Parts: sequence; structure tokens; C-alpha cells
Amino acid sequence: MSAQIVQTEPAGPSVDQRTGWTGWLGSLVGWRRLVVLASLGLVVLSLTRVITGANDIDSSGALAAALALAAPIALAGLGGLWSERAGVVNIGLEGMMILGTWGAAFFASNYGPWAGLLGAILMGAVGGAVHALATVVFGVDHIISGVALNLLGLGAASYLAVRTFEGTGGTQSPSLPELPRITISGLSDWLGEIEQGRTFLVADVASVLRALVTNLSVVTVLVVGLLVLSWWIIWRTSFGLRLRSCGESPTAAETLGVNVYRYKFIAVVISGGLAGLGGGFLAMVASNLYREGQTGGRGYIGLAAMIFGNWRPGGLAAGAGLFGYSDAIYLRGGGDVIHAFLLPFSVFLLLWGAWALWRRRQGKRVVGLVSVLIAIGVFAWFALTSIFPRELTGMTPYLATLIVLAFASQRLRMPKADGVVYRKGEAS
Amino acid sequence: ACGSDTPAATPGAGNTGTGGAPAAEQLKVGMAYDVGGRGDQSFNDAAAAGLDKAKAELNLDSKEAVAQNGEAESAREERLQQLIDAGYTNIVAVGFAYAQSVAKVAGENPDVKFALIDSTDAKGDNIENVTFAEHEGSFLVGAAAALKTKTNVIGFVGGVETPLIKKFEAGYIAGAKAVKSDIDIKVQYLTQPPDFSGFGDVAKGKAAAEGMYQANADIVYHAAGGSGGGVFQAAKAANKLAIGVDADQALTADAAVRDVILTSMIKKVDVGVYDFIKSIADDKFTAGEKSFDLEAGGVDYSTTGGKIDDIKAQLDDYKQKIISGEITVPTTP
Amino acid sequence: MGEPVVELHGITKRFPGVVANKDIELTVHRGTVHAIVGENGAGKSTLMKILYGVQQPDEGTISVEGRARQLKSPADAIDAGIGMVFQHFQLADNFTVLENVVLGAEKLHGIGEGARRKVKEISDAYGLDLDPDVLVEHLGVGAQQRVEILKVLYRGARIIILDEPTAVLVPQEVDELFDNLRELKAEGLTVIFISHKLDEVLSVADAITVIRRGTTVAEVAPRDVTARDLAELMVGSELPSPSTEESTVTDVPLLSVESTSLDNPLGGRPLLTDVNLTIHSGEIVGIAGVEGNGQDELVEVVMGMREPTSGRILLGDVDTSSWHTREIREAGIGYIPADRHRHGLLLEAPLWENVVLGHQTEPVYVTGPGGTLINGAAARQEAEAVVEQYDVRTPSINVTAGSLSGGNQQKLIIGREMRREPKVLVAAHPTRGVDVGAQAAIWDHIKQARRAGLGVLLISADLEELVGLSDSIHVILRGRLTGQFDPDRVTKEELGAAMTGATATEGAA
Amino acid sequence: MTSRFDLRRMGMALSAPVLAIIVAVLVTSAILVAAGDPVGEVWGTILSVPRPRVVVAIINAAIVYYISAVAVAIGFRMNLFNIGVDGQYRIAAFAAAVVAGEGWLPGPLNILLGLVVAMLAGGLWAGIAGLLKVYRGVSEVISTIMLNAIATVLVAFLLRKVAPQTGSNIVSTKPLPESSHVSGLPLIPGVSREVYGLIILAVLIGVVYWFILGKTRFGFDLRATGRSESAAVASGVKVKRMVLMSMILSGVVAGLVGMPLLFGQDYAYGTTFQPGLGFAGIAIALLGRNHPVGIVFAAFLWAFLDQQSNALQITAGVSDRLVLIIQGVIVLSVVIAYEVIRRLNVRIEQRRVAQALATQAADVKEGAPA
Ligand SMILES: Nc1ncnc2c1ncn2[C@@H]1O[C@H](COP(=O)(O)OP(=O)(O)OP(=O)(O)O)[C@@H](O)[C@H]1O
Ligand SMILES: Nc1ncnc2c1ncn2[C@@H]1O[C@H](COP(=O)(O)OP(=O)(O)OP(=O)(O)O)[C@@H](O)[C@H]1O
Ligand SMILES: [Mg+2]
Ligand SMILES: [Mg+2]
Repeated sequence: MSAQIVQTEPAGPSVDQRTGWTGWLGSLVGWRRLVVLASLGLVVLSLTRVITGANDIDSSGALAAALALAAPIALAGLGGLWSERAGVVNIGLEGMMILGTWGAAFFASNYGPWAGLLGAILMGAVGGAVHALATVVFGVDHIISGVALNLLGLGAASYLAVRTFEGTGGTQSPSLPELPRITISGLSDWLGEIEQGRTFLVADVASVLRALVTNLSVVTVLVVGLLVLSWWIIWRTSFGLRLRSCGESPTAAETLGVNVYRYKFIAVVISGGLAGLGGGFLAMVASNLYREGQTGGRGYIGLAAMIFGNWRPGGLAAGAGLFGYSDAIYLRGGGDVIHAFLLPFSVFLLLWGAWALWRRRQGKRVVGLVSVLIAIGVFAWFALTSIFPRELTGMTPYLATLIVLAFASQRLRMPKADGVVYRKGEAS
Repeated sequence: ACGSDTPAATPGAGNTGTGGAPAAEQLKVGMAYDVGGRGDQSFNDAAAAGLDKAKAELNLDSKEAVAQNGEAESAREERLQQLIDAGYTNIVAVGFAYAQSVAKVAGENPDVKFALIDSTDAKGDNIENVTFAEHEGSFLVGAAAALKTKTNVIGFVGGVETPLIKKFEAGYIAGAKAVKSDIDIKVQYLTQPPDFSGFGDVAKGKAAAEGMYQANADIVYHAAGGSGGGVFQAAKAANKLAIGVDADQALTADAAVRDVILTSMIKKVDVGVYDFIKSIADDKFTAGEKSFDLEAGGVDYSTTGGKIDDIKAQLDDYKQKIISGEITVPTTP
Repeated sequence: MGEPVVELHGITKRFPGVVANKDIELTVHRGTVHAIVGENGAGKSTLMKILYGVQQPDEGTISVEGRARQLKSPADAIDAGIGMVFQHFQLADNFTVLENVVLGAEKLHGIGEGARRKVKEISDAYGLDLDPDVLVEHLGVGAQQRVEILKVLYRGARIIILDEPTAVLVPQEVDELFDNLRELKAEGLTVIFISHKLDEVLSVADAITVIRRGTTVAEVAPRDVTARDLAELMVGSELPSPSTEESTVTDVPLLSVESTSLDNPLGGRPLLTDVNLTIHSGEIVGIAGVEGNGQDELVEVVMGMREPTSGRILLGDVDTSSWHTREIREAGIGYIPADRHRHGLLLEAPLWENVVLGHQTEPVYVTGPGGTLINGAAARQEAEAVVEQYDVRTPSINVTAGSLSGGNQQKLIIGREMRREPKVLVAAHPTRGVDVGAQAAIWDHIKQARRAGLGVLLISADLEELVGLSDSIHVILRGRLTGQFDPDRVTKEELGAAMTGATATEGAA
Repeated sequence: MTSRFDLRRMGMALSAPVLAIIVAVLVTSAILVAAGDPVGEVWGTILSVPRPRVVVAIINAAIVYYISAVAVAIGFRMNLFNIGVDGQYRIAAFAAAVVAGEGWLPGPLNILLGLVVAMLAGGLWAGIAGLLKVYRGVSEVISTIMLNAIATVLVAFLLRKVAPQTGSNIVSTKPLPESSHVSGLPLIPGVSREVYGLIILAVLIGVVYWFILGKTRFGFDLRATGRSESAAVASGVKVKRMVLMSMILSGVVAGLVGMPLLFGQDYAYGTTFQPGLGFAGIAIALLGRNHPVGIVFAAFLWAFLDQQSNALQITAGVSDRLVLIIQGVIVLSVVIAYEVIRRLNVRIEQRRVAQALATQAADVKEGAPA
């Protein structure tokens, strides 16, 4: 890949010997760590909500919107995960997503909503197959092929749309039939009442649950299912083992009789299918029609979510969730919510700075001091204003992602042979 | 589907025109649409309706071309020039994005006549600037919202935060405040220029409107082009109301959501386009600004669905006050 | 001797412009260790890859256990009961031992508990001492090789190919490996074994095939030949022998490492602890050690690629411990890295650019105001000189470094460093994977420079080389220098013991 | 021998794009036929000899594309994927427009000031991604995607703050003083349209790019790092510094992308200022193989297709989005053709090496017995 993660430290024998609670957290495996982090997050949200009175911070509506906005990003990211785990960088997710939006619209309007979903997957998979053909069979640089796919995807979808949705001028499709949504109304109402109670933590748990039982699209459930399923297939089955081996060391895989080309090809096609489904989600769940420009760069965001999530399903779900949440907050006019977040952010900065100062490591001093100063500044901002300027709320999703990344430890580990063009017979 | 989208303008349009006269020289009209083009169920469609009406009445040959997102200035120039080269010497440039290119191409082609919609930035002897008083129309639907709200909270969703859309917002707020000075108005824009995806991102429109409804708003007005579909969906899901824009959306929107549309702020781009073509056919073209305001019937509110029949009198009262100049509607919020 | 299990007839393999194998005849009998020897590029690996199905022969037949076989891929070879350990290990670093072992053979025992049990069972049975759940990247080379062998055994291979398995092992590990081989042999397995270390070959093999320029030139029994005979069969002519010379050591210290330690940034045991050593003008100081005991880190600290946590590096009497690599190189330290592909060369760049690499600021190579421009003409001239003086076999200096054979790549690196007449040379494995002829030439160059006052820090896994070249030898173990030896008196066994920490070493210096 | 070698290489270098274009035409034609669109008219339109005014438009578009592609290429040469050129040039154009719009300095000096401000702004914005990468290990792929979006919001916000209230529907910075317009060059006879005067800027950037990369020590270090980071480190390159420097440099050049538009056409930064040039730059850089001359051809090809396809809707009645398909197919087929030809070259080179070695060996044998 032309874009590699510069390893900031030379790889040595990495013995995990971190201390304190971060060490304990690190020692938790996958989903358990996720659960702990999520609970922690909820407590922080709840505290912030109670202190600042910004109730939309975790209202069931905000959470439901976050889920709906996160789902297509998660699908794109999951597509990226499949392909990159098999060693093929997929910057063409956006193009495959666009193909998916058209596929969903065309098939749904002709053969019904479920066919629409399949159509989205199919069209995305076609895009994936082209990428696979170029990168796996012809050994083309993965970035170049991905860039070409983004052009092709956009071009093909617009061109096809003009041909297939003639009545509407070609920039959008007629409205599409809907897929079922799940509402457990009794439970939803009851939880709604608890949520309105605004009690610390209780209301927050209720609103999380309410978001899950109110007007939840079956496709959203499918997305969650696909995340889990992908994890299971890639990390728990022999198929997945082989697939990952193609991303880590294709020559090793080859010498053990694994048909590397085949696995890479399959992975990239699946990747395309998932990204296509992400497009389908946009066309059929998030809205009810195909529209040119509908994906709005979500393929790239999905890619970012996957890198954010360290090439793991849980991580990418967190990345997509973070993004979907901040997007939801912004779209819901969350000037007050964003303002409320200044409080925990300043507290976090203060703790971070204090910790850095306390450790007294050389060079950390300055970092610590600066953090504390910024923390004070942020707190002052929080205290002296009552709302975040509306014109700037639009940058929240992006800024939040950058800030989290800047503070999160960057122990990113991409598959070792990711982006490396593989040729058969090169084992030595 | 587009044929049925022609709003408001069709009544009276029969075959009474000069369609049959073979002797008359064919009028050649080139349409350069904004992004979205014919079929966007909104702004461009309204312009297309004007063309269609003229076609039905006049001996007309037309050519249409549409802009792409994020295109170069030169692409717009080239589009206009291509139309001229192909012999279409009466050009309708739909949307303010064409201002610069119209100025340039009009200068180079003094014999070609231009109608530039929504902009007064390009002036010339052969340019008619067709503008609309969106703020005045928006004032009326703002007043309607304020009169109809039960929660005293209403909303506005703008597609992209441009001065044009802010004009809608300003009028809406003024109208609502004129009725109830203490009314709470939520305002949200979906994207910032040059990211114009806010006019086509239904998902975002939906999320924004949802937020407003959940924050107790019961009526949301949108000036968000295609994203407005999401606003209607959210209204439907929340069992609340929405206000359409540009066309009478209770007629043009997706059938499933038409019943949530309280009223629409109609911007009669079709009339503007039709008038331009007609003026050329009649050899009465005049350059300069042609403002389609409330008085000229260029903007209005719609009554389809009968949801505002009870307040029609009050709205018409406001209308008269605006026309008479008693009320001056601001153009910026 | 058992019946023939592998019979290769008339194997020919042509690569573009090269005939790697030509009419090869090879018969291997059951229950034997069969060695294959030959120069670099003779075609040994190619032949083995053909037998393992990685590559397909252009001509010739293969039969395994009496049956003619078409080996289209490694899968076919595995099917036929063949397993191969490659010259460069084929392991996924980020996989556990278990994952590496079961990959491709999931059908046998699944990928879960059953497989884990089986892995433990084999590991115990052969004393491989491997934990199935450890990540391979945390293993040393020796253990990695045992994983490779475990992979082969797990698949129930009856014929095992080992391509240069001992290149990276210390004597004790070699002995363990050979013990294992004998055990396998006793169970009726067949081993095909490639090595450049002819003594080893003689000690372990039951039969030896010599390949020269792609063809089999002889099959001999180990008891009938000496190492020298073998070498001459390989090369087809007589060889110069490495000779020790009288000491040129002076008392002018060039490079001193003083109480230097280096912490592991990821926590855990320090990578280097209190290292002290001095290199004088005209002295070659050898470092012996099992790979992964801090040699790389020592080199990186000396070369300024890492800053020591404590201690000082002195060049003459200037403290250079906080200097950057470039400044250190400018001060006259030459560097031959252990991994030429990763650290020594730009494989896609032409030779003349590679000659500049590492010397970008040398006055010869720069021009313009403040030396900000690269002088292409001078670089080409120097490259021609390197090629000429160091016998780099290449058609021109405009071909890419990647298209040279390993030995010639190494000569290029040595030439580019020596031509700059360094005061000190840090040489890590200067002759690894290089055939005997080229090896002798490289040694000669180093010795010549030593006579002129060069000080050398020599790191090598080849004990022969260490003993033959060094004026003194330090053993490095877990990041500490644990003993100093006089190369004239120490035996390989003593060194080996010290390297593995098997003895409490008190230097015999 | 060298000359024959070079001739062959040139032949190879040319055959790849030609082959690729043929493939692209075939594939696109197949799509057109399948969709039932008029193949002849489409190609007739796209491949027609452009009118003089279109030639000017092509040159102008190519100028802007070229700068953008060079910005991207600087990153690629370092294995950095700067997706952020888009945001960088918009921030830069805005900053330059604001400063130059004030007209503090007279005529040409004001232009120069604008260019410097643009370079600073672009460099700073890219520098954020560089800093995040070097000090926090944040992948530049993510950070530049995020920074693009942040730039959009930030510029829109600031633009509203500084824009004079004109009642226009286009929000713009204060227009440049007349004296700061860079007059166009009447290179093409027969039209009133002119080529951007800042074509000089593009040429200069190309030459400087070629010079720095190919001739200087800095360029040597940069290329070395791109080819093998580990080898570069061992050779004494300070990789972190290189990452930061090349990211900033990429941003500096990105900052200049909008300058021909600003000083030669729009004379202000407004909401209709062309977005998306950074993304085109990625494809063009890749197509031109990050080579200063290669990118010239790629930029012209891209601009040619873009401009020629403008007429598709009007003359052939086909969506001009078709051009995206053509461009995508061209990118793919060009790289595939290059790859095929590269492999051929490697083989030939290996054969040459082997042959030369064989003769050397023979010489040795025949000469003195070693
Ligand atoms: N894939 C390949 N493509 C082209 N040439 C090759 C390839 N593999 C090997 N060769 C050539 O075939 C010849 C034999 O190489 P091989 O790797 O078999 O040698 P070897 O005897 O194993 O050498 P070494 O002792 O260095 O490992 C060499 O000349 C080499 O250049
Ligand atoms: N797949 C290949 N394609 C082209 N050339 C190859 C290939 N594999 C090997 N070679 C060539 O074969 C020769 C020897 O290969 P080999 O892998 O044995 O290297 P080596 O000399 O042993 O070096 P090292 O010890 O670093 O591996 C080299 O000239 C190399 O360029
Ligand atoms: Mg070999
Ligand atoms: Mg070798």
C-alpha cells in the first residue's frame, strides 16, 4: 500500500506489561473490553447529562439516529475489514457503496424491497470483483485500482440511473418500497416514561433500550448480525484463518497449500458486497430512494472507521458509532450537547495532564502542562458560554474522531502484507 | 412521472397556442439546469414545468443539459456555449451558480438572450435576472406554522447554508414571530458550501427533522431540496406536520407522505421561465431584474389538502400587508 | 538403506535467461538424511521448490514413494507426504504457533481444542518445547524453526525438506536439530537437507548430492570425502583457505561503548544492560550470540538509530550517544546491516543510487551550495569503481539492485562502505548466505582495511568467521556481554555454550 | 547499447498508455452498446478536434489538475497518502483571497503575497496531519479525510464572517483589486478566451518538483524513504522529519492549486469556487506515475476527457457521467498495461544480467585459471 502506518517504534518483542487499570483493561479480551468501555461511556454521558441538563445527550431519539447514521459507515468499514484482512487495501469502498445505492433502487423498484437488498449486495460485489480482478489477478497497485473504482462506481451508477429511472431525470429514483421495522410498542412506551424521569443512569439505560425497541429497521439488526458474524468467520473458522493468513503472510499460506488468489478474490468480492449493502442501507433504510451523491463520502469514513478500529470488527463498530453519534448530535442541532461535552473533555484533559506531570517522565512535562492549560481553557469556555456556535457544529463528527485518535494510543496493527501485491511462487 | 409534476401552472394551458402554425419560425430554447436537473421534484422540476408549458403553447424546440456536482466554472460556460453553438439562442440558466458563466457567455454572444434564475450578479443588455421573493413566501408559511403549532415549537431545515436558503429561514422566522413573538424556532442546516450534498442527503434531512420533532416541534419547514423527503418521512413517523418548498409538495412529493404536508411555499420558477420564453416569442424581451414577489404572484403558499383552510383569512391578511408594504420581510435572519 | 522414496529424473527448470536446473537426477532413500550442496545460485532451492510444488518443472518426472506425481501446488506435495521448511521462514508473525501450524491443515484436527492438543502432543514427543498460544513474533529464530518443523510433522509428512536450516542457528541449536533429524530418521522419515556448512553436512548426512550450475555433478557418501573435496566439487576448482594473520591491533581506541543500557519501550527486560566494549585501531571485535539477544539493538545504538537509555558511546573521545545516524556515519562509521534487503539496499533503485545510500552527505557525492545537491556523475563514477574493485557481477550500474544475486548485493554494500575508508566498520553478518568464493573475497577486503587501521565491530552467526577474523570475541546473552574470549584458543563448543548460557562463563582472555 | 536500450524503454513507456486507451475505448463502447446508446456519436464528440475555446479550457483545467496532482505525488513518493489536498487548497485559496482582497500591497506584490499566504495556509493545514502522524501515529488517511470536512465547515464559517453583504446568492470574499488580476495569455489564436497567466506557476512547480526530487539530497532522502523506510533510516534519514516535511511540502503545493482560478478567473473566493480538485489530483498523480512529466500527460488527458465530454448531453444525448467510466477504465487499463510491461521489463533485465554474467564467467574460464 502506498500509505503505510509508519511504525513509530521498532518492532521488538512486545511484552504486555502495562500497569494500572489501563493494563487491566488491555488484558480483557475483545467483547468484554467493549462492554466495559461502553458502560463507562454511559456513566460519563449520564453524569454529564445530569450536571449540564443537556438531555439530548443520550436520548433514545439521538441514539436511534446515531445507530441509523452509523450503520452504513459500519458496513463500509466491515467491507474494508474483509478485504484488508486478506491483504487487499480497498480505497474503492465509496464507489462500491454508490453502486449499491443504485442496485438497491433498481431491484427494489422492480422486484420488491428484499430484492433491493440483494441488488445492493450484488452491485457492490460486482465492484468488488473488478477491484479483485485488478489487484489480485493483474497485480495492480491497490490504491490505484481503488481510486479507479470510485470513478467507475460513481460514473456507472449515474449513467445507469439515467437509463433506468428515466421518469425522474436520472438523478434520483422513484420512491422505494419499505423494509420492515421493529417496534415493541408497550415496552417502548414504558421505557419512554422512565427516560422522561431523567433519573441518573436509570433513564440512560432506559433510553439505550428504548432506542433498540423503537422503530428499529430489520436491516440495522442485520448490520449488527453481520458484524458479529464477520468476527466469527474471520477469527473462529478455518476459512477465516486462511483468509487472514493471506493478509499476514501470503507466501506462508501458499506453502501450506492455501490458494491465496482464491481467498483474496473471495474476500474482496465480499468486501464489495458489504459496501454495496451499506449503499443499500442509505437508499432503503436511511431514505427511500436512490439519489446521486447520496453516499456523501461515507465510504471514506468507513475506511477511516476501520483503521480507527485497528482492523477489528469491535473497533470499527466503535469508530462508526462515534461518527454516527457525533453526526446525529450535530444534525439534531446539538449545540447544547456539544457544549455539554466540553465539561467531560476538560476533566479528561486535566486528568491526562496531571497524570503526565505525575509520571515525571522527561518530555512529558510539557505535554502535561499544556494539557492542563488547555483543560482550564476548555472549562472556561464551558462555564462562560451556554451553547456551542451552531455554524461550527458541522465539524463535530470529524473533530471528535481526530481528537479521540490523537489521544488514543496508536497501537495500530494492520495486517502485515496489507496492500502488498502478491505473486504466486515467490516463497523462498 | 415528471409530466405530472407540473404544478399550479397548467390550468388554462390548452392547445390554444400557436402550436399548429407552421409558418412561424421555431423558437429555440436551451435549458441549463442546476445540479439535480429535471426530475428533482423541486427547483429544477419547477423550471422544467415552465418550459413544458411554453412547449405546449408555443412552437418551440428545446434542448436541456444539467450541471454536475463540483464542476468547474468552465464546464458551466461550456454548457451554455454548446447550447448556443447548437442553435439554441434563448438560454435559461437555472440557478445562481450560473451567474459568472452567464455574464461571460452573454458578453461574448450579444445576440443570445438569457434568463438567469435566482441571481442579479450578472447584468447585461441580453440578460433577464429572474428573482423571487422567497422570504415573503416563507413569511406566510412561517405564520401558518405559528398559527397551527400546539407546542409552540417549530423547526426549519435548510439544505446548504447559503444566502438563498437563509432568505427562506429569515422569512419563516419573521412570519412565525409576527404571529407569536415567544415562539421557539429550531434551525438546522445539513451541510456547508461547497459541500452541496445537503440538498440530496435524505438520511440527514430525516435525522435533523427527527431531532426537532423529538424536541417537541410539531411543524418543520424545509428548504432542503431532495433532503426534504427525509423531513417528510420523519414527520410521518412522528405523526406530525411538515411544510414543503418550491412546488406544491402535497401534489409532488412521495404519495405516502403527502398527508403530512401542512402547506408549501411555492416559488413559481415555472412562471419565471414561461414568462421569459413568452416574452421572446412576443418580442417583448426586456433585460434587467424581474422580481417575482408576492405581489407579482411569484411566490405563494399552497392550500392543497385543506389543512390550513381555517387560517387562510389570517394568512391572506399578512399577504396584503406585505404587498402593501406595511410589513417588510427581512432577507437575512 | 531403504527403498527409494523420491526419484527425480531429468528435471529442467528455466527462468527467463537462466537455466536454474538442468537434467537433474536425484534419488533419495527412505530413512536417510540426504544432503544437497552447491554454490549460491546453483539451483538447490529451485529444485526443492519443484519437489514441493511451489514451482513446476519444464521437463522431467517426479515420483514419490514409487508413484509418479504431478505436483501442481504445495497442496499436492503435502498430499504426497512431503513437507518443506524454507530458507526464509514462512510464518505469519501475528499468528500464534497454533494458527501457523493448523493453517491449511484444518481438516485434520480442526482449529480448536483438538488441534491444540495435537500440537502439544507433537511438541512434547519431539521435545520442541513450543507453547501453541504464543505469537510467533515473540519467538526467537530457533523456536521459529521448530515451529516450521512442527508444521511439517503435524501434517504427517514422511519426507521433509530443510533448506539451509542451520544458517541462523548456534551450535547447540544445530545439535538439537540434528538430534531431531536422527530421531525422525529412526522413525522411517526421510530428510532432504541443504546447507553451505560442509562440516555439518558431513556429520549428519547419509548421502550427499552436489549441484553445480543447475546440474547434479556428483553423489558421494560422507565417509568418502572431506569438506574441502566437497567444496571443490561444488565450485569446480580449488579454493583459497581462510588464514589467520598476525595481530594489527594498536592501542588507539576508536569506538568505545561505556555502560550502555537500552530499555524496552514496550516494557519488560531491558534490551541491553551495561554493555562495555572498546574497539581499537586495527582491531576486529567479534560479537557472538544467539539471534535476538541484543546484537541488533547494540548495532542500532552504535549507529544512532536508537538512543541508549543510559551510558555513552564514544568515537575517539567524543560522546556520540545522542547523535543521529547521519552524523555518526559522517564521522566515519561504516555500516553493513544484517538484513541487506531491509536495511542495506533500495531494491528498486539503480546500483549507482545504492552506492550513495548512507553517504548522502559525503563530499564526493554532493555538490552545489551547502552540498544540497547530489552529484550524479560522481556517484556513477564511484559506483563503477565499487563494481570494479569489489567484483560485483553486474552488466551495468544502471540495473536495479534487486536484480543482483544475494552475494553480489552483499559485495556492493561492502564496496560502498569500504570505498569511503571508514574509521570503524560495523558489520553484521557480512557473509550470510554468500557462497564460499565470495566469502573469501569479502574477508580479504576486511583484513586489508584492518591493516590500514580500521576497527571493526563484527557480528556473525558463523562461528568460523568470528574465530577466523576477530582479534577478540564477546558473547552477548540477554542483552549483556557475558564473556570475552581469545579466538585463537576458544573452541566452537565453548563459544556455543556461552552463547546459550549453558555455562557460567568466565572469559579465557 | 545504451541508446538502443533507451529507445526500447521509450517504446515500452509509450505502448502502455496507447494500449490502455484502446482498451478503455473498447470497454466503454461495450457499455454503450449494452445500454443502447449511440457509440459513434459519443466517440465522435469526445474524440473530435476540440474547438479553440475548448482547447483553452483544456489547458486551463490541466494547469490546475497538474498542480493538484504534484501535491498528491509528493506524498506518494514518501508512501504518504494525502487525501487532504482538497481541504488544503480550499483553506489556502480562502486565506489568499482574503489577504489579497485587502490589496495592501501594490499590483504584482499583492499577487505574490497571495501566493505566499496560500502556500503557508496549505502547508499549515497539511502540517496538522503531519504532526498527528509523527507525534501521535494517526494515519494520514484518516486525518486528512477528517481535515477535509473540517476545512469545509471552517471556511464556510469564516467566509460568512468576512464576506461583504451584497445581497448576492454567492457568498464571496472581497474581490481582488483590478491590479492584482493575472492577465491571461492569448496562446490560442481565434478565441477571446485566454490561458491562465499562472500557467507559469504550474511549469515552475513541475520544474522545482523534478529538480528537488531528482537532483537534491533532500529529494534523494525522500525517494529513499518512499522506496524503503527501513533502508532510509539505516542510511541516516530522519524519517519523522521527512514525514512532516513532505506532508507540509505537499500542502504547500496543494495551497497553490486554487491560485490560477483565484487570480485568473474568479478574482475572489466564493461558494462556487471549484471543489473536488484534490480528488482528481489523486487519480492524475497515479496515472502520471508520480513523475513530473508523466503527470503533464495525465493532466492533459484528464482535462481533455472532462472538457470534451461536456458536449455529450447536447450532441449525443448521453449523460456526461459517462466520462467518469471512461476515466476509471483508463486508469485501470493504464496500470494494468504498465504492470504487464513492467514484468516484461524485469524479465528482459534479468535475462540481460544472466547473459552478461554467463559471458563474464566464460571469460574468466578462458582467461587465467583462477
Ligand atoms: N523465480 C525466479 N525467477 C527467476 N530466476 C530465478 C528464480 N528463482 C531462482 N532463479 C534463478 O535460478 C538460479 C538458481 O536459484 P536457487 O535459488 O535455486 O539457488 P540456490 O542454489 O538455492 O542458491 P542459494 O545457495 O543462494 O540459496 C539462480 O540463478 C536464480 O537467479
Ligand atoms: N521470484 C524471483 N524473481 C526474480 N528473481 C528471483 C526470484 N527469486 C529469486 N530470484 C533471484 O535469485 C537469486 C538468488 O535467490 P535467493 O533467494 O537464493 O537469494 P540469495 O542469494 O540466497 O540471497 P538471500 O540470502 O538474501 O536470500 C537472486 O539473483 C534473486 O534476484
Ligand atoms: Mg537457496
Ligand atoms: Mg540464499
